[in-house]
Formats: sequence, structure tokens, C-alpha cells
Amino acid sequence: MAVNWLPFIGCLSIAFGPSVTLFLCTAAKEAQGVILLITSAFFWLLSLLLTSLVWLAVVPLRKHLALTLVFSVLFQEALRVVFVLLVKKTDVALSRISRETTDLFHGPRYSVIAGLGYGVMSAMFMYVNVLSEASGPGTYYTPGSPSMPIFVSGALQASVMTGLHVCWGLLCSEGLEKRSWPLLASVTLSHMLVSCLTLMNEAGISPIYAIVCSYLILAVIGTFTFKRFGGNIKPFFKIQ
Amino acid sequence: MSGIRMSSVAVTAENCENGEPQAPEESHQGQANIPEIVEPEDDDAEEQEMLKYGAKHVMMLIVPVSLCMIIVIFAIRIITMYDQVSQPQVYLVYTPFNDQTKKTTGSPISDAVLNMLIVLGLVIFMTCVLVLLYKYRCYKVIEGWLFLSSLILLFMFTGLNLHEIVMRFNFAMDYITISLIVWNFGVMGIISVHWKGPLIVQQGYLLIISAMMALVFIKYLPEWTLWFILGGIAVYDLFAVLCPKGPLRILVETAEERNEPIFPSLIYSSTMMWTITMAEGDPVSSYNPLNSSSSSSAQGSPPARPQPEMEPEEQGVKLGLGDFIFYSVLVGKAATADDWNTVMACFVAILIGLCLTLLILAIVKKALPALPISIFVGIIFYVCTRWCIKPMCDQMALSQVYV
Amino acid sequence: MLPFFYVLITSAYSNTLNDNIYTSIDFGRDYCFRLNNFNSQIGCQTSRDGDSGILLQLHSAEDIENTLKDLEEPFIAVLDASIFNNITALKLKQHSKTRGLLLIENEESKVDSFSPEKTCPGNGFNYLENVTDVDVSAPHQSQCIRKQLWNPKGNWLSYDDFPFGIFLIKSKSQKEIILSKAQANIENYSLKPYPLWGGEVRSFMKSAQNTETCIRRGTCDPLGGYNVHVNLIPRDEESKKPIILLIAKTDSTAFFKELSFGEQDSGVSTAVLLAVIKALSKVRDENDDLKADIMITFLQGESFDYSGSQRLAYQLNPLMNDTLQLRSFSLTIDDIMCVIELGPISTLKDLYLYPAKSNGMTKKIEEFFASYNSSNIQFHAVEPGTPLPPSSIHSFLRENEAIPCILLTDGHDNIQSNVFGSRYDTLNNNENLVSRVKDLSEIIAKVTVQLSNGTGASHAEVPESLVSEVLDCFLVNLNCTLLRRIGNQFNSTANLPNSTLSRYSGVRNSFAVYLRNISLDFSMKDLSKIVPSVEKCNATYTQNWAPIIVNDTCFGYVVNSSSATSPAFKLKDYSSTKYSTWTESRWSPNFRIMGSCCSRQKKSRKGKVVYEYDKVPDSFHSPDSQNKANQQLHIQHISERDVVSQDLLPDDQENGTMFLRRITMDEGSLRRSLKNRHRGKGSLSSDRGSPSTPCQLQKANSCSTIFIDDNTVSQPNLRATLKCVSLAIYYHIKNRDKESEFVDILDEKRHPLTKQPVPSDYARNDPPNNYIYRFIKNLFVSAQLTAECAIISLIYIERLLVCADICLQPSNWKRIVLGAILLASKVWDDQAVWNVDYCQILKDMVVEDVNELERVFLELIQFNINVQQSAYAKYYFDLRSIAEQHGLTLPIDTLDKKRAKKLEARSQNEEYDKLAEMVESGPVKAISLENLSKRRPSAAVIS
Amino acid sequence: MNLRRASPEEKINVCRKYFLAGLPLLPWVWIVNVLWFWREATKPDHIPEVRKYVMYSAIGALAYLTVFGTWVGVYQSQRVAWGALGDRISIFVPDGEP
Repeated sequence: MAVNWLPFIGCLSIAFGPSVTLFLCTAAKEAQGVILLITSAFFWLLSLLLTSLVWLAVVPLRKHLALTLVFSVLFQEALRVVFVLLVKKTDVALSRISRETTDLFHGPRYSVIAGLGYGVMSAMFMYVNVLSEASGPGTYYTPGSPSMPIFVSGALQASVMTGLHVCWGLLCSEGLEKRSWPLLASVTLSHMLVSCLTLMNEAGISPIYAIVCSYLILAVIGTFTFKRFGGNIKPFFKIQ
Repeated sequence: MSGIRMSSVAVTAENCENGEPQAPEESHQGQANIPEIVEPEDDDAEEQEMLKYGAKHVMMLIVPVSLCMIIVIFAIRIITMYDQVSQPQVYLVYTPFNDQTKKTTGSPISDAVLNMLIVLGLVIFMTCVLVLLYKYRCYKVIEGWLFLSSLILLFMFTGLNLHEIVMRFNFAMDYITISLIVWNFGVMGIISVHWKGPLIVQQGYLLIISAMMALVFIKYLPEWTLWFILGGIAVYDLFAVLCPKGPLRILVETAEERNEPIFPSLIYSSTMMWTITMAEGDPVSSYNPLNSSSSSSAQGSPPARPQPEMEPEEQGVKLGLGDFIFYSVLVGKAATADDWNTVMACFVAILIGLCLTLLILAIVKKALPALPISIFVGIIFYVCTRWCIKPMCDQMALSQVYV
Repeated sequence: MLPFFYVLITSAYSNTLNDNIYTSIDFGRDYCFRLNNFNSQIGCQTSRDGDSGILLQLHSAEDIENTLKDLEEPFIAVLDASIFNNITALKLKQHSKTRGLLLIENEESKVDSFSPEKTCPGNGFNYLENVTDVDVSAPHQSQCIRKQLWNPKGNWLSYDDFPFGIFLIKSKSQKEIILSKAQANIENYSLKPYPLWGGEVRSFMKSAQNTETCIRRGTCDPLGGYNVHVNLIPRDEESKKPIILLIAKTDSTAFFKELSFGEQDSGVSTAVLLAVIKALSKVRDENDDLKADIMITFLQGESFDYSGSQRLAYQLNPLMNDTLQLRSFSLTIDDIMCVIELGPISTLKDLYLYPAKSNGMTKKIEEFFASYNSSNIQFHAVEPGTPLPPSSIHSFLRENEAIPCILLTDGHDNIQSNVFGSRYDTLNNNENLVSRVKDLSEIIAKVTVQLSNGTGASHAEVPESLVSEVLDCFLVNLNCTLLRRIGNQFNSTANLPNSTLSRYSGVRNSFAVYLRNISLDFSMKDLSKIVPSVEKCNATYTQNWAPIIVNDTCFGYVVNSSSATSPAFKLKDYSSTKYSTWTESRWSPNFRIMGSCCSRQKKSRKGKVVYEYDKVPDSFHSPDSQNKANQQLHIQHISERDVVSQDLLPDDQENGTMFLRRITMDEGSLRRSLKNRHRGKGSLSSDRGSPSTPCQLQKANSCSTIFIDDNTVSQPNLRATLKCVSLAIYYHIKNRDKESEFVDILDEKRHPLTKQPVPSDYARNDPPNNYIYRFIKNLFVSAQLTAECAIISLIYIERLLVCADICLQPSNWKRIVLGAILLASKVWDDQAVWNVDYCQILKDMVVEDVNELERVFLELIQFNINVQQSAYAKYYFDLRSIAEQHGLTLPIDTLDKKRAKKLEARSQNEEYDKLAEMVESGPVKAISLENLSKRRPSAAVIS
Repeated sequence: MNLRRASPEEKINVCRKYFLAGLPLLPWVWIVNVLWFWREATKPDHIPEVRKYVMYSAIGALAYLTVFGTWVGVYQSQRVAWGALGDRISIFVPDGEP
């Protein structure tokens, strides 16, 4: 098949550009960061595996993605919690070994990395097969969107999912640290919400709505997280 | 295939802290290369440091392993030779039971098992030969053998793959040009691998060699046989490294007795060692592909090497090239199925397996087989993704549902 | 566990995104492909990875003009097949953005005048009496003879070279898909950037430029197929009966590979000729004495510059070293009394007789035909001087002008059909076609008999039912009663395709096999008179008939086939302008609709599958298309092709045994064998040597007792073989045609074998037979060589004679024979005799001399020392035949266990193994014939 | 080996050997040599020997590459014109093109 690169590269950079940047800023710096990333990705994979097993075993589920989706979200969040706890345990163990408290897997940065791993993995599994088709001469339009090919909408969705996962990762660890259940609940709920929004695509409504909504949610959650971790916008606007 | 050995970074650590010149060779030698005798009274600081260093070395392995796997994946996706069966399909001599040769025992499974047994037998035999050669200090023989096979690999397989690429992209290529390219590539490889060269070039060649080896396996082994061999090799590795009478274990121990480093040929070192004969692992396997497991086992090289130049930072985690190969084989096989999910699942699974192995290494501090965990996790995830996850993901992708 | 597995498997096949984007459409074989000849490439070509563009429906030439004026994106034109002609094709070809062309075939819109052929078919390869006949001013430099446009409708479309793929769409579902998409495009073509429907066309032809290039690169294969020759009775070489040759072209051109019906072009004439066979064999069965031999030949590859007839004429030419080795005899062009060709026949009303050169013979033929004028068939003799229409006759004339030829066709000064060479060339319902064909064939049969005997045969008739069956097979559907019946009676497992026959000859086709089957069935002769029992229905007993047992009666037939590829490929002259040089490219086609929004066809994408095709060479040359995907078949295909040329066509071998021909040149042997024939009339074989054997003749082989002599193909008897070989050499020397220039080392005077001086007339008088025998025997006995050696050395000798173009003559035979035996012993024996030992054997011969001799010998035969099984067997059986002619056969008695062990007739099971693998490899239709032709050797083991 | 800790003699030795190795049609070796020793050759306290060999290697590599480049250009443009010869010297001839 004749490959046409432009759409392929465009979609690729839309979908994974942000996450790659984030990766370079955070994880790439030190080794344990990368290890953490891989591990969290693996955990997401586990969650998907569980989902798919349920999806297979319970035959009627295969017709209704909605149910599958609910399961999936629950599994993901559960495993995220497990993962965060696990990381904490190792961290504690390690810091007990080492006298001075150079915490290896501690602090927001690692939460970001963990969330990133989650997000990248989910984005990949949801989108890469679509992307590989983008290199072919043909395009695909969902009934809902006669004007926006699935490649573009998918790319946008994938990127926003990554961003959300980062935020969720942060919030989740925070919630576990502070033992604040509402936070955890809010994470799960927002995740559920976003995923359910994408059900509109299946229903035949233009994906634009879903995408716009998810970006709005991302903005909200993003700012919330930002504030929560005592971020401060000043430096951005400060003129050097 | 003694996968990973971590040099006693304890010593390393303190050495580089107080950057004093290194200890006398022998003791250093021993500590440097025989993980088993890391002093128990390492204090916490060193442990702490070790973790940091450990992480660093893990990175230094993860990067090349991923690179190797990525090379293989793209080779398979771009050069279509590997995923589609050529007609007539040719197989390695060591797998006599296949659909091509008439002698087949009904079911593919039994064929595969038989092939696997043959291959494993060969591997074990080769390993034993190598161990014996090492035991009786026939360094020259080993050297010559490795040199010869590396020669074959670097020239023949390079030419073969080039030809495939040319065919794939359907452009004219003449003998002169192609021979010049192969000549340049091969000679540089020989020089950097057997003599001296920039670290980056050495490592690059190691990666490419492993990738080519993996591609050869994927191409020339029957489907089922390949899977069984993967499993079998992993098991054998476990046995060979851990069992007290395992050949590789014996190898390690002889090396200790002689108080000389198990010479790092066939081993990818995360940092530069004085590897005069580094990375001939593959050559062996190429020379006799089924041998790759044993090849990637740590083997003896002439201890004649400039000892005094041993440097603290030059200790590192080492990974047999055989492990590179078989990781890549697994991932490459996944890539032949026209589905990226499977590929990524295997990729992540293998890396996780590697990390896990390294973690265990950090805890038990002795030479460990690198294959078993990764391969088994990889296979499990291959199967699951292929048959469970992919259908679901396809459905989701079609109806654009994101979870 | 099980249900879980079940779940896994079922869920494995979900439809992926790819299946939703691409709907791959398999066109079978209805697409245009690429052919090459000496200077050009014609047909279609897409880029290697396929060309994609938007689907664009176009309705007319003007429409094309207007639509394409301002079109900047690449497109794939969707055209109604009826408006695809040279104008539209040219327009599309000129447009830079054309990426493909899909032709929608509609049954109702049938074109009645469309001929993509040349205006003068076969131009450049026609026979021109003098150069002034050529008209260079004619379009396309076509060498029309005296400005005679034989096919004025011709628009040369088939000979155009298109840079894009052209597909023909016939199936309803495919039409619907494509048309609906194209329609959708038209609707929202205005409102960009709305996505449009696109398609990807892939039919990548591997060959390029011209035949020379593509043969060199092995990307194409010569066109041709097989000529089928039918003789009524086995020709006996000695009685130089003239031969009446009835020929007809059986193939037709194809723009789309599978769509070449050519019914008016060649269909009817083929059917007529088949009927003629039936009629004539009736005549033969009634009265056994035809003054002339009659040979009916079906020619293939005629539509591509007469490759078939060119090959035949070339083979008939004795000077060319490619004699037409029919089963038991060979032909030369001098034996031919006249050639009668059936040209294109559509309306069997008025038929015109074109004499090549009007002379007595042609006059006679015209008279004969005229005498059969009746109300429904009129024969007209064209006035002398009318140019001869394009026909196979031209090739014969180019070889030898003297042959009286006559063409029988219904076109008067131009071809009758308006659709010559197009896929519309089907028979428009001709009323009472059957009866007309019947009449015509009977007339032709009668004329032929009349030609041979002078008197017309009253009882040359064909049952009408048979004619209709034949027509049904060749014009309507291949899966017809006749072919099925024949298939059953030859117990072949052939499954006939349920479609109209495609007459495109291609590289190899099953058409020749059908023809051969049918004509075999028509011309079979019941041999139960001469063969004592069915068990003895084998080569030895049936004289020159090829034996075949059909429901427990022994029949004989003389049906041969020979390759119809042009002589250019035999001469390896790929840029020849004398002979046809057409080759067919190898390729890998594919088409898919893409950019779908809601198409849910669950079709697997052909891309991958097809891509594998072009790894497999010429997968599309396999005769039955349902096997396309089965690559195992194609792998054996190549190798199997030459197996075919050797076993299915025993006559097509490079190394025919020369000595048989030499012998037949010999009057003495002629007389003897004639005498023998009288004696051995109705006996087992042509002759049993001593007259005291008739009692033996009654011995019959049965399952329990087998009569056999000590001489089998696997274990030849030394003495007998040596006798035969020496005989062969004897005749070689006796009937040498010229005194060849001498090769020094082979000359006996220069290099004497013995001390005693060579007689001065050593070069003149021929050595007697027994002298030769003694010479050879001496060598063999003292060197302890086996009989196989003798046969092989004979093969080498003849190779030498051919390669070095010399003759065995008194001056050189000894040394040649010596060299051959030397070589044979070294090739055959595991521990060979050394040259020194030869010096021991023939004294006073120096080893250097022997070495030199060996070296020269090898050089002369171009180091080609390997001997085909088939060649060996051929020589063996021919040697046997001379043995029988000269009464050298061994006494036969019953085969007991130990003799059987000794003989170890393993050739038989070997044959069957070969047969078995033929069955799984080759085209199934060929198998029935394999059966027939392969019985022979194995049967001969028990002689 | 690590240049930082290599002794000057060794540097010279290696650089020289690389240069010699590059002579039999091995521009790639020379390129590696140049890249490897570039810093060595350009730093203020460089060893003149090393610099010399690096320069030689650079020049030689350039020369070889130009020669190869021209050959490839000639071949690609003239292959069709050469006909049978062109095919004979080709390890692979593209399908479907003259």
C-alpha cells in the first residue's frame, strides 16, 4: 500500500506529542523514573487484561460496550490504587534501608510519571491500531462525523486521555496520602464521566462534543490539581 | 545464559566516592566480577547507593533492549520478507519436522516439541563444549570460533538483509555497491567488536547483530517450534544458571576459581569494560544459531587483558546477548501478526520482566537467568492480547469508545 | 475449559478497522495484463504498491472531456464497457491523473461492432510474394498485403500500452458496490472537502520493455500452448504416402485474460474440424486403404503472430534441428501433399476458397468443393491474384513456397465479423448452425478422402447429436456432456470449469487438453482384431498405435501434441522479426474500494494475499483459477511445465533418436520390414524374427504367467543391446547424408588405434555391421561395461553428431564410438575404467591420445553429459524396435520369481509414483492424458 | 576503549591503525576514526600525530565517498542503457521497469 505520511505524522504528534514532552521533562531525567513509568504502564495493561477477560467470559457484555466500559474504569482505578500503594510500600522499605531520606519513589513528580505511564498506555492501546491505518490511502468516518476522520478525533481523544490520567494519577496518590476518600471517589467518577462521554460516538453523535467536553473536564481537573498541589501561575506570567 | 550479573557496586561506589585509584587487581578483579562474594557487611549507605546505581544500570539495560526490540519490530513491519512465508519455505536444518520436509508427525504440536528437543539438545551440547573448552583453557579455540562466526554473521546476514530491503523497495542495486556496503559494515564491526572502538559503535553493532539474529530465527523457524523453543530455552536457562550442576553455573565457578573475570564476550555490558572480545555472543549463535542461548552465557576469554586499566565506573550490569535475541524474537513474532496492541503488550511485559529480574538480582545478589521471567510474562501477554484484548480494543476503536 | 476456548476462537474474528475502511474486490481474472514482443510492451501496468484515486463515473467521450478538464486530484474512471473504445481510451491515457479504469459490463448494452485488433492481423509475419505488396502508408505501418485491410474495423486497442490498470466488472454485487460509490461521489463532488470514495487499483506487471529484456530477467513466459496433431492411422514411414494436412487455428486474442471467446474467429472452425475427424475415422473404419495419410492439426498461439503454425512449419523443415517427433514417425515438409486451413467461419453460407498459389492441386480442391455446392452452403473460388487473408498458411509459405495451400473462410476480401478479436466475439444465434456444421464437416471429409483416393467417400457422415455436443462444449459451456463422458471413459478425475471456454492460448492452457481428449475419442480405432487380448494392449502388440483400454476393449490412437511456442524461443532469438516473440508478463493484481463511511462488507483484505502472489511466480498462469491461492501448486508449476513438455508431449523432446530416421532411409531395411509385416500380420508385433515362432505367439500374458525376455528398461541385456547399438551405428554410417568436414582428433588416420597401417581407403568403404559389433563388444567385454553404458554412449554419439554437426563415417566412427563409450563408462560406472586401461584394451594407443580424444569429445558435446530418464527410455525402446525389425529379439519364456528379482522391473512403480505426483501437482485435466501416455513404458517392461 | 584514560601512545597507535585499516576501500572506518578522535585532534593540546591521521582519514573518506557516489549515480542512470550488462551486474533489477 502506498504510504502517505502527512496524516500519519500529524495524528501521531497530536496524540503523543504532549505525553512525549511530559516524559522528557519528568521521567527521562533519572532511571527510577523510567522504571516507574514502565511499571505503571504494566499495571494499566493488567487492568485492561482483567476487563477483556470479563468481556470475553460474560458473552452478553460484548454487545454493550457501556457495561464493559464501567468494568474497565473500575478495574483501572482499583489497580491504580493498588499501584500507588505498592509504590509507597517499596518507597518506605527503601527509605528504611537508606538513612538519609532521599526518597526514591516519592513526591508529586513520581505521581505524574505514574499517571503518565497509565495515560500513555491507554492512549496507545486505544489508538495505535487506528493510527496504523492512517498511513494507508483510505480514511474512515464514523456515521456521526462525516467531516472529521476517525484518525483525527481519535488522536485528540487519546491526547486528552493522557492528560487526564496524569491528573488522576496525582490526585489518586494525594488522596491515598491524605486518606481523603472524596478525592479518590472524584477521580473514579470523573474518569467514568469522561469515558461515558465517548459513548456518544458509539451512539452516532459527532465525536466533537465528546472531545470538547473531555477537554473542558481536563481543564477543570487540571486547574484543580494545580491548585491542590500548590502550583502557582505567577512564574508563567512573570516577565524576565 | 546467565543473564545478569551485577558487579559489586559496593566497592565501586566507595571507590568513586573517594576517587582513589583502584585496589590491586586480584581482589578488585574478584569483587568486580563475582557477585557472589559481595561482603555481607555492606552498610546502608552502600545499599542506598547500590539502589541508585542499580536503577542506573537497569536503565542502561532497558534502553538497549528496547532499541533492539524496536529495530526488529520495524524490520518486520517494513521488510515484508519476515512476516510472509517465502515459497518454498525454508527452515533451519535443526528443525527437521515441518510441513515442508515430508517427515512430519501428524500434529504441528508434536513436530514442534520434537524440533524443540533437537534444538535444546544442540544448545546443551554446545554449551558443554564451550564449558569444557573454557575449563581446559582452550582460549584460542574459543576465540577463533567466535571470530569466525562473527565474520559470517557480520558479512553474510548483512548482505542477506540488504538484499531483502532492496527487493522490498524495488530499486536497482548492483553487486559493486552492495559488496562495498557490506565490506565496510562488516570490517568496522569486526574491528570494533574484536579490537578497539568507540563504545557507541560497539554497542550499536551488538544491537544490530542481535536484531539480525532474531530476524533469522523468526524467518527460519516454524511457527510452533519457535514458541516451544522460546519456552524451552527459558526453562533451560533457569536450570543452567541456578542448578548447582548447570553448565553455566560451572562456568561461573571455574572463573571464580581461576579468579579471572568470566570474559564478557557474548555479553552486553552497560558500561565499557575492556572487552577485547566483547559481544561475540551472537556470532556463535549465528555460526550455529541454535547455540545462541549457550552463546549468550558468560564465557571465558583470554584473561590476557590490560588489567591495570580496570576502572571503577567500568563495572556494570551485564546482559547476555542471547537474552537480547530472544526478547526480540518474541516481540518480532508478535509484530508479524498485523496488530500493534500485541506488540506493545509483549514489549511492556518483557521490560517488566527485566525490571523484576533486576530487582531480584539486587536482592539475592547472584548471577540470575534473565530469560525466564520476561519470556513467560511475554508469552502470557502475547496470548491474552492476541485473543482477548485485541478483539475488545478493535470494537472500542471502531465505535471510538475510550476507557 | 472447552467453552472458554470456544469463546476465544469466536472472538478472535472481530472485524477490524481495516475491514471497515477497505472493501477488497476480487476480479477473478478479468483485467488487462501485459504482453511483450520483440520491440514493445502492450497492456496495462499499475505502480507496484497500487494506484489510488477517487472513483469517477464517466458516461461518454464528451463527458470525459468536460469532467477531466479541471480535475486536479487523481481519479479512477468508472466507465460503461460499451463506450470503452480507442477514443475514450486515448482521452484517459492522455490525462495525467488517471490512476485506473473500471469497466462496467452490461449484458444489454452489447456492442456489435468493436474490434481492438490490428487492421491487418499478423502483419509483418505474413507471406509476401514481393516487397511491393507491402503498403507502408497504411496506418501503424501495417504491412497490409496490397492495401488490403482485412479487418477495417480494427482500432488496435489491444496493442496499446496503458500506464494504469483496467478491470472489467461483471458480477452484479461488485457492480452495485462500485456504481453506488461512484454515484455518491457525483452527488457530493461539488461540496468539498467532503470525503469522496476512492479506489486502489493494483495489477502490477513484472515484465517491461520487450521480450528480450523480460526473458533475460525471467519476468515473463513465452506464449503458445500446444498444437494437437491427429492422425487417422499411424503413418508408416517407409511407404512415402503424401500427407493431407487439415489445420485450423483454435485460439484468439484477449484483452481481458479470461474473456477471449473468439467463436466466429476460431470456435466454429475448430468444431468443424473435430467433426471432420469423426467423419474421417468412420471412413477409415469402413475401408482401410487411404492412399494418402490425413493429419488434422489444431494450432494454438495463432492470434499472436502465428506462433503455433510457425513452430509447426519450423519443425517440418528438415534443415532445422527440431524435427517434429510424433509418436512413431516424423514428418518433413516434403511429405505434405497439401494444406487445407479452415479460417474464420461465422455464417456457414458462402465460403470462399483462397489458394495460396493457384496450381493444379488447388484447382482440384476447388473443383471438389464446388462439386458439393448446395442450397445452404456455397463454395466460391476467389479469382486468382486476390491477396491471401491472414491465416496460418502464411507461416507454411514462409518456410516453403511450394506447398499447395488453400484457405477456406467465409470472409470475402475482409473479415466477416465486426467484433474480431474482442470479447464480444460470440456467435450471434445462427439458425440451424448444427446442421450446417454437420454438412460442412462431411463435405470437407469427403473432399479429403477424394483427394487421397480420387473417389469421394459416400459414408463420411457425422451424427448430428455429436456435432451439437461439440458445439455445446466449445461455444456454450465447458462442463458439457461430451467432455464429461470422455473424462469418465478415460477415468480422469478432471473437474471441468463451469464456464465458457476462453480461447486465449496463454503460456499453457487446458484447451489443448480438451481438444486432445475429444479428438482422441473421435479417432480411436478398435484394435481387438490385431491385439489378441486386452492384457496385451500395449505398445509391442499394437504396432504403431498408441494403446488405450477403454471399457475392456483395446483401442489405438495416433494423437500427438507438440509445443506451439514460437521458434524464436527455440532459437533464443528474442528480438526476432521473422518469428513471433510474444511473451506474457507475471503479475499480482488487486483492487479495493476505500474511504468508506458505512460499508460493512466483511471481506478480507486481498492486499496481503495478493502480495504473496508475486512472490510466487506466474501464479496466474495456472489453468484453473480456483487454485490461484494454493501456492504449493504454483511452486511445482514451473518445474511441472517441462515435465509436461516431456511426458504429456513425448514428441517435443530435444533429442529425438536420429538412428531411427537413418534406418528408415534405408531401402534394404524397408524391404525387410515390409516382408516382416506381411508375415507378422495380426501377430504380436511387427515381427518375431524367426518364422518358427507362431506357436509362441499364442502365449498370452496373464496375471499368473508373464512371458518376458531378459531385456528390460531397468536391466537391458548386454548382448542384445550391443547388437542394437552397433546396428544403429551401422545405419548412421550407411545413410550419412553428407561427408562432414573432419575433426582432427576424431580422424583415424591421424590418430590410429592400432599399429598396423590404416588402409588407404579407410575413409571410403563402410564397415560391415558385425565388424562394428565386434569392435564394440571387444571394448565392452574387456572393460566390463554394462548395457546401460551402451545406450548412454549411443546417446552421446548422437549428441556429438548434432552438436558438432558431423556424421559418422568410416574415417571417424571408431574414435567417436570409443570416445562415447569412454565417457559413458565414466558417467555411468561408479568406479570407472581409467583411460590407461583403455590403452591396455586397444594396444598401442597412447594415453595422451585417449585423454585428448575425451577432451575434444566433451567440448564438442558442450559438456552436456547428463541423460534424462525419458531420453534413456526413448532410446531403449527405439533400440528394441530395431531389434524387432531385424529379428534380434531374445526368446521369451515365463517370468519366474528369480528372473523377476533379477529384472527388478522397478521402472513400473516409479512410473506410478511420478503419475501420482502429476495428479497432485499438474492441472487436473492433463492427468487423464498422463494416464494414457504414461502407460506405455511401464507396459513395455513386460514385453 | 575510553579515550579519556588512554595514554598518548595508545591514542596514536589506535588512530594510526584505524587510518591504515581504512585504506582498503573502507571509508566507514575512516569516518568512525574522524568522529572518534575529532575532539582529540582539535583540542588545544592535541597530539600532532593524531591530528595528522585524523586529517588523512577525513580526506580519504571524502575521496572514497565521492568515488562511490559517482559510481552509484552512473549505475542508476545508465543501467537501462547498458542493457544486458546492466542486468548482469545488478543483484536486483526492479520489476515492471525497463
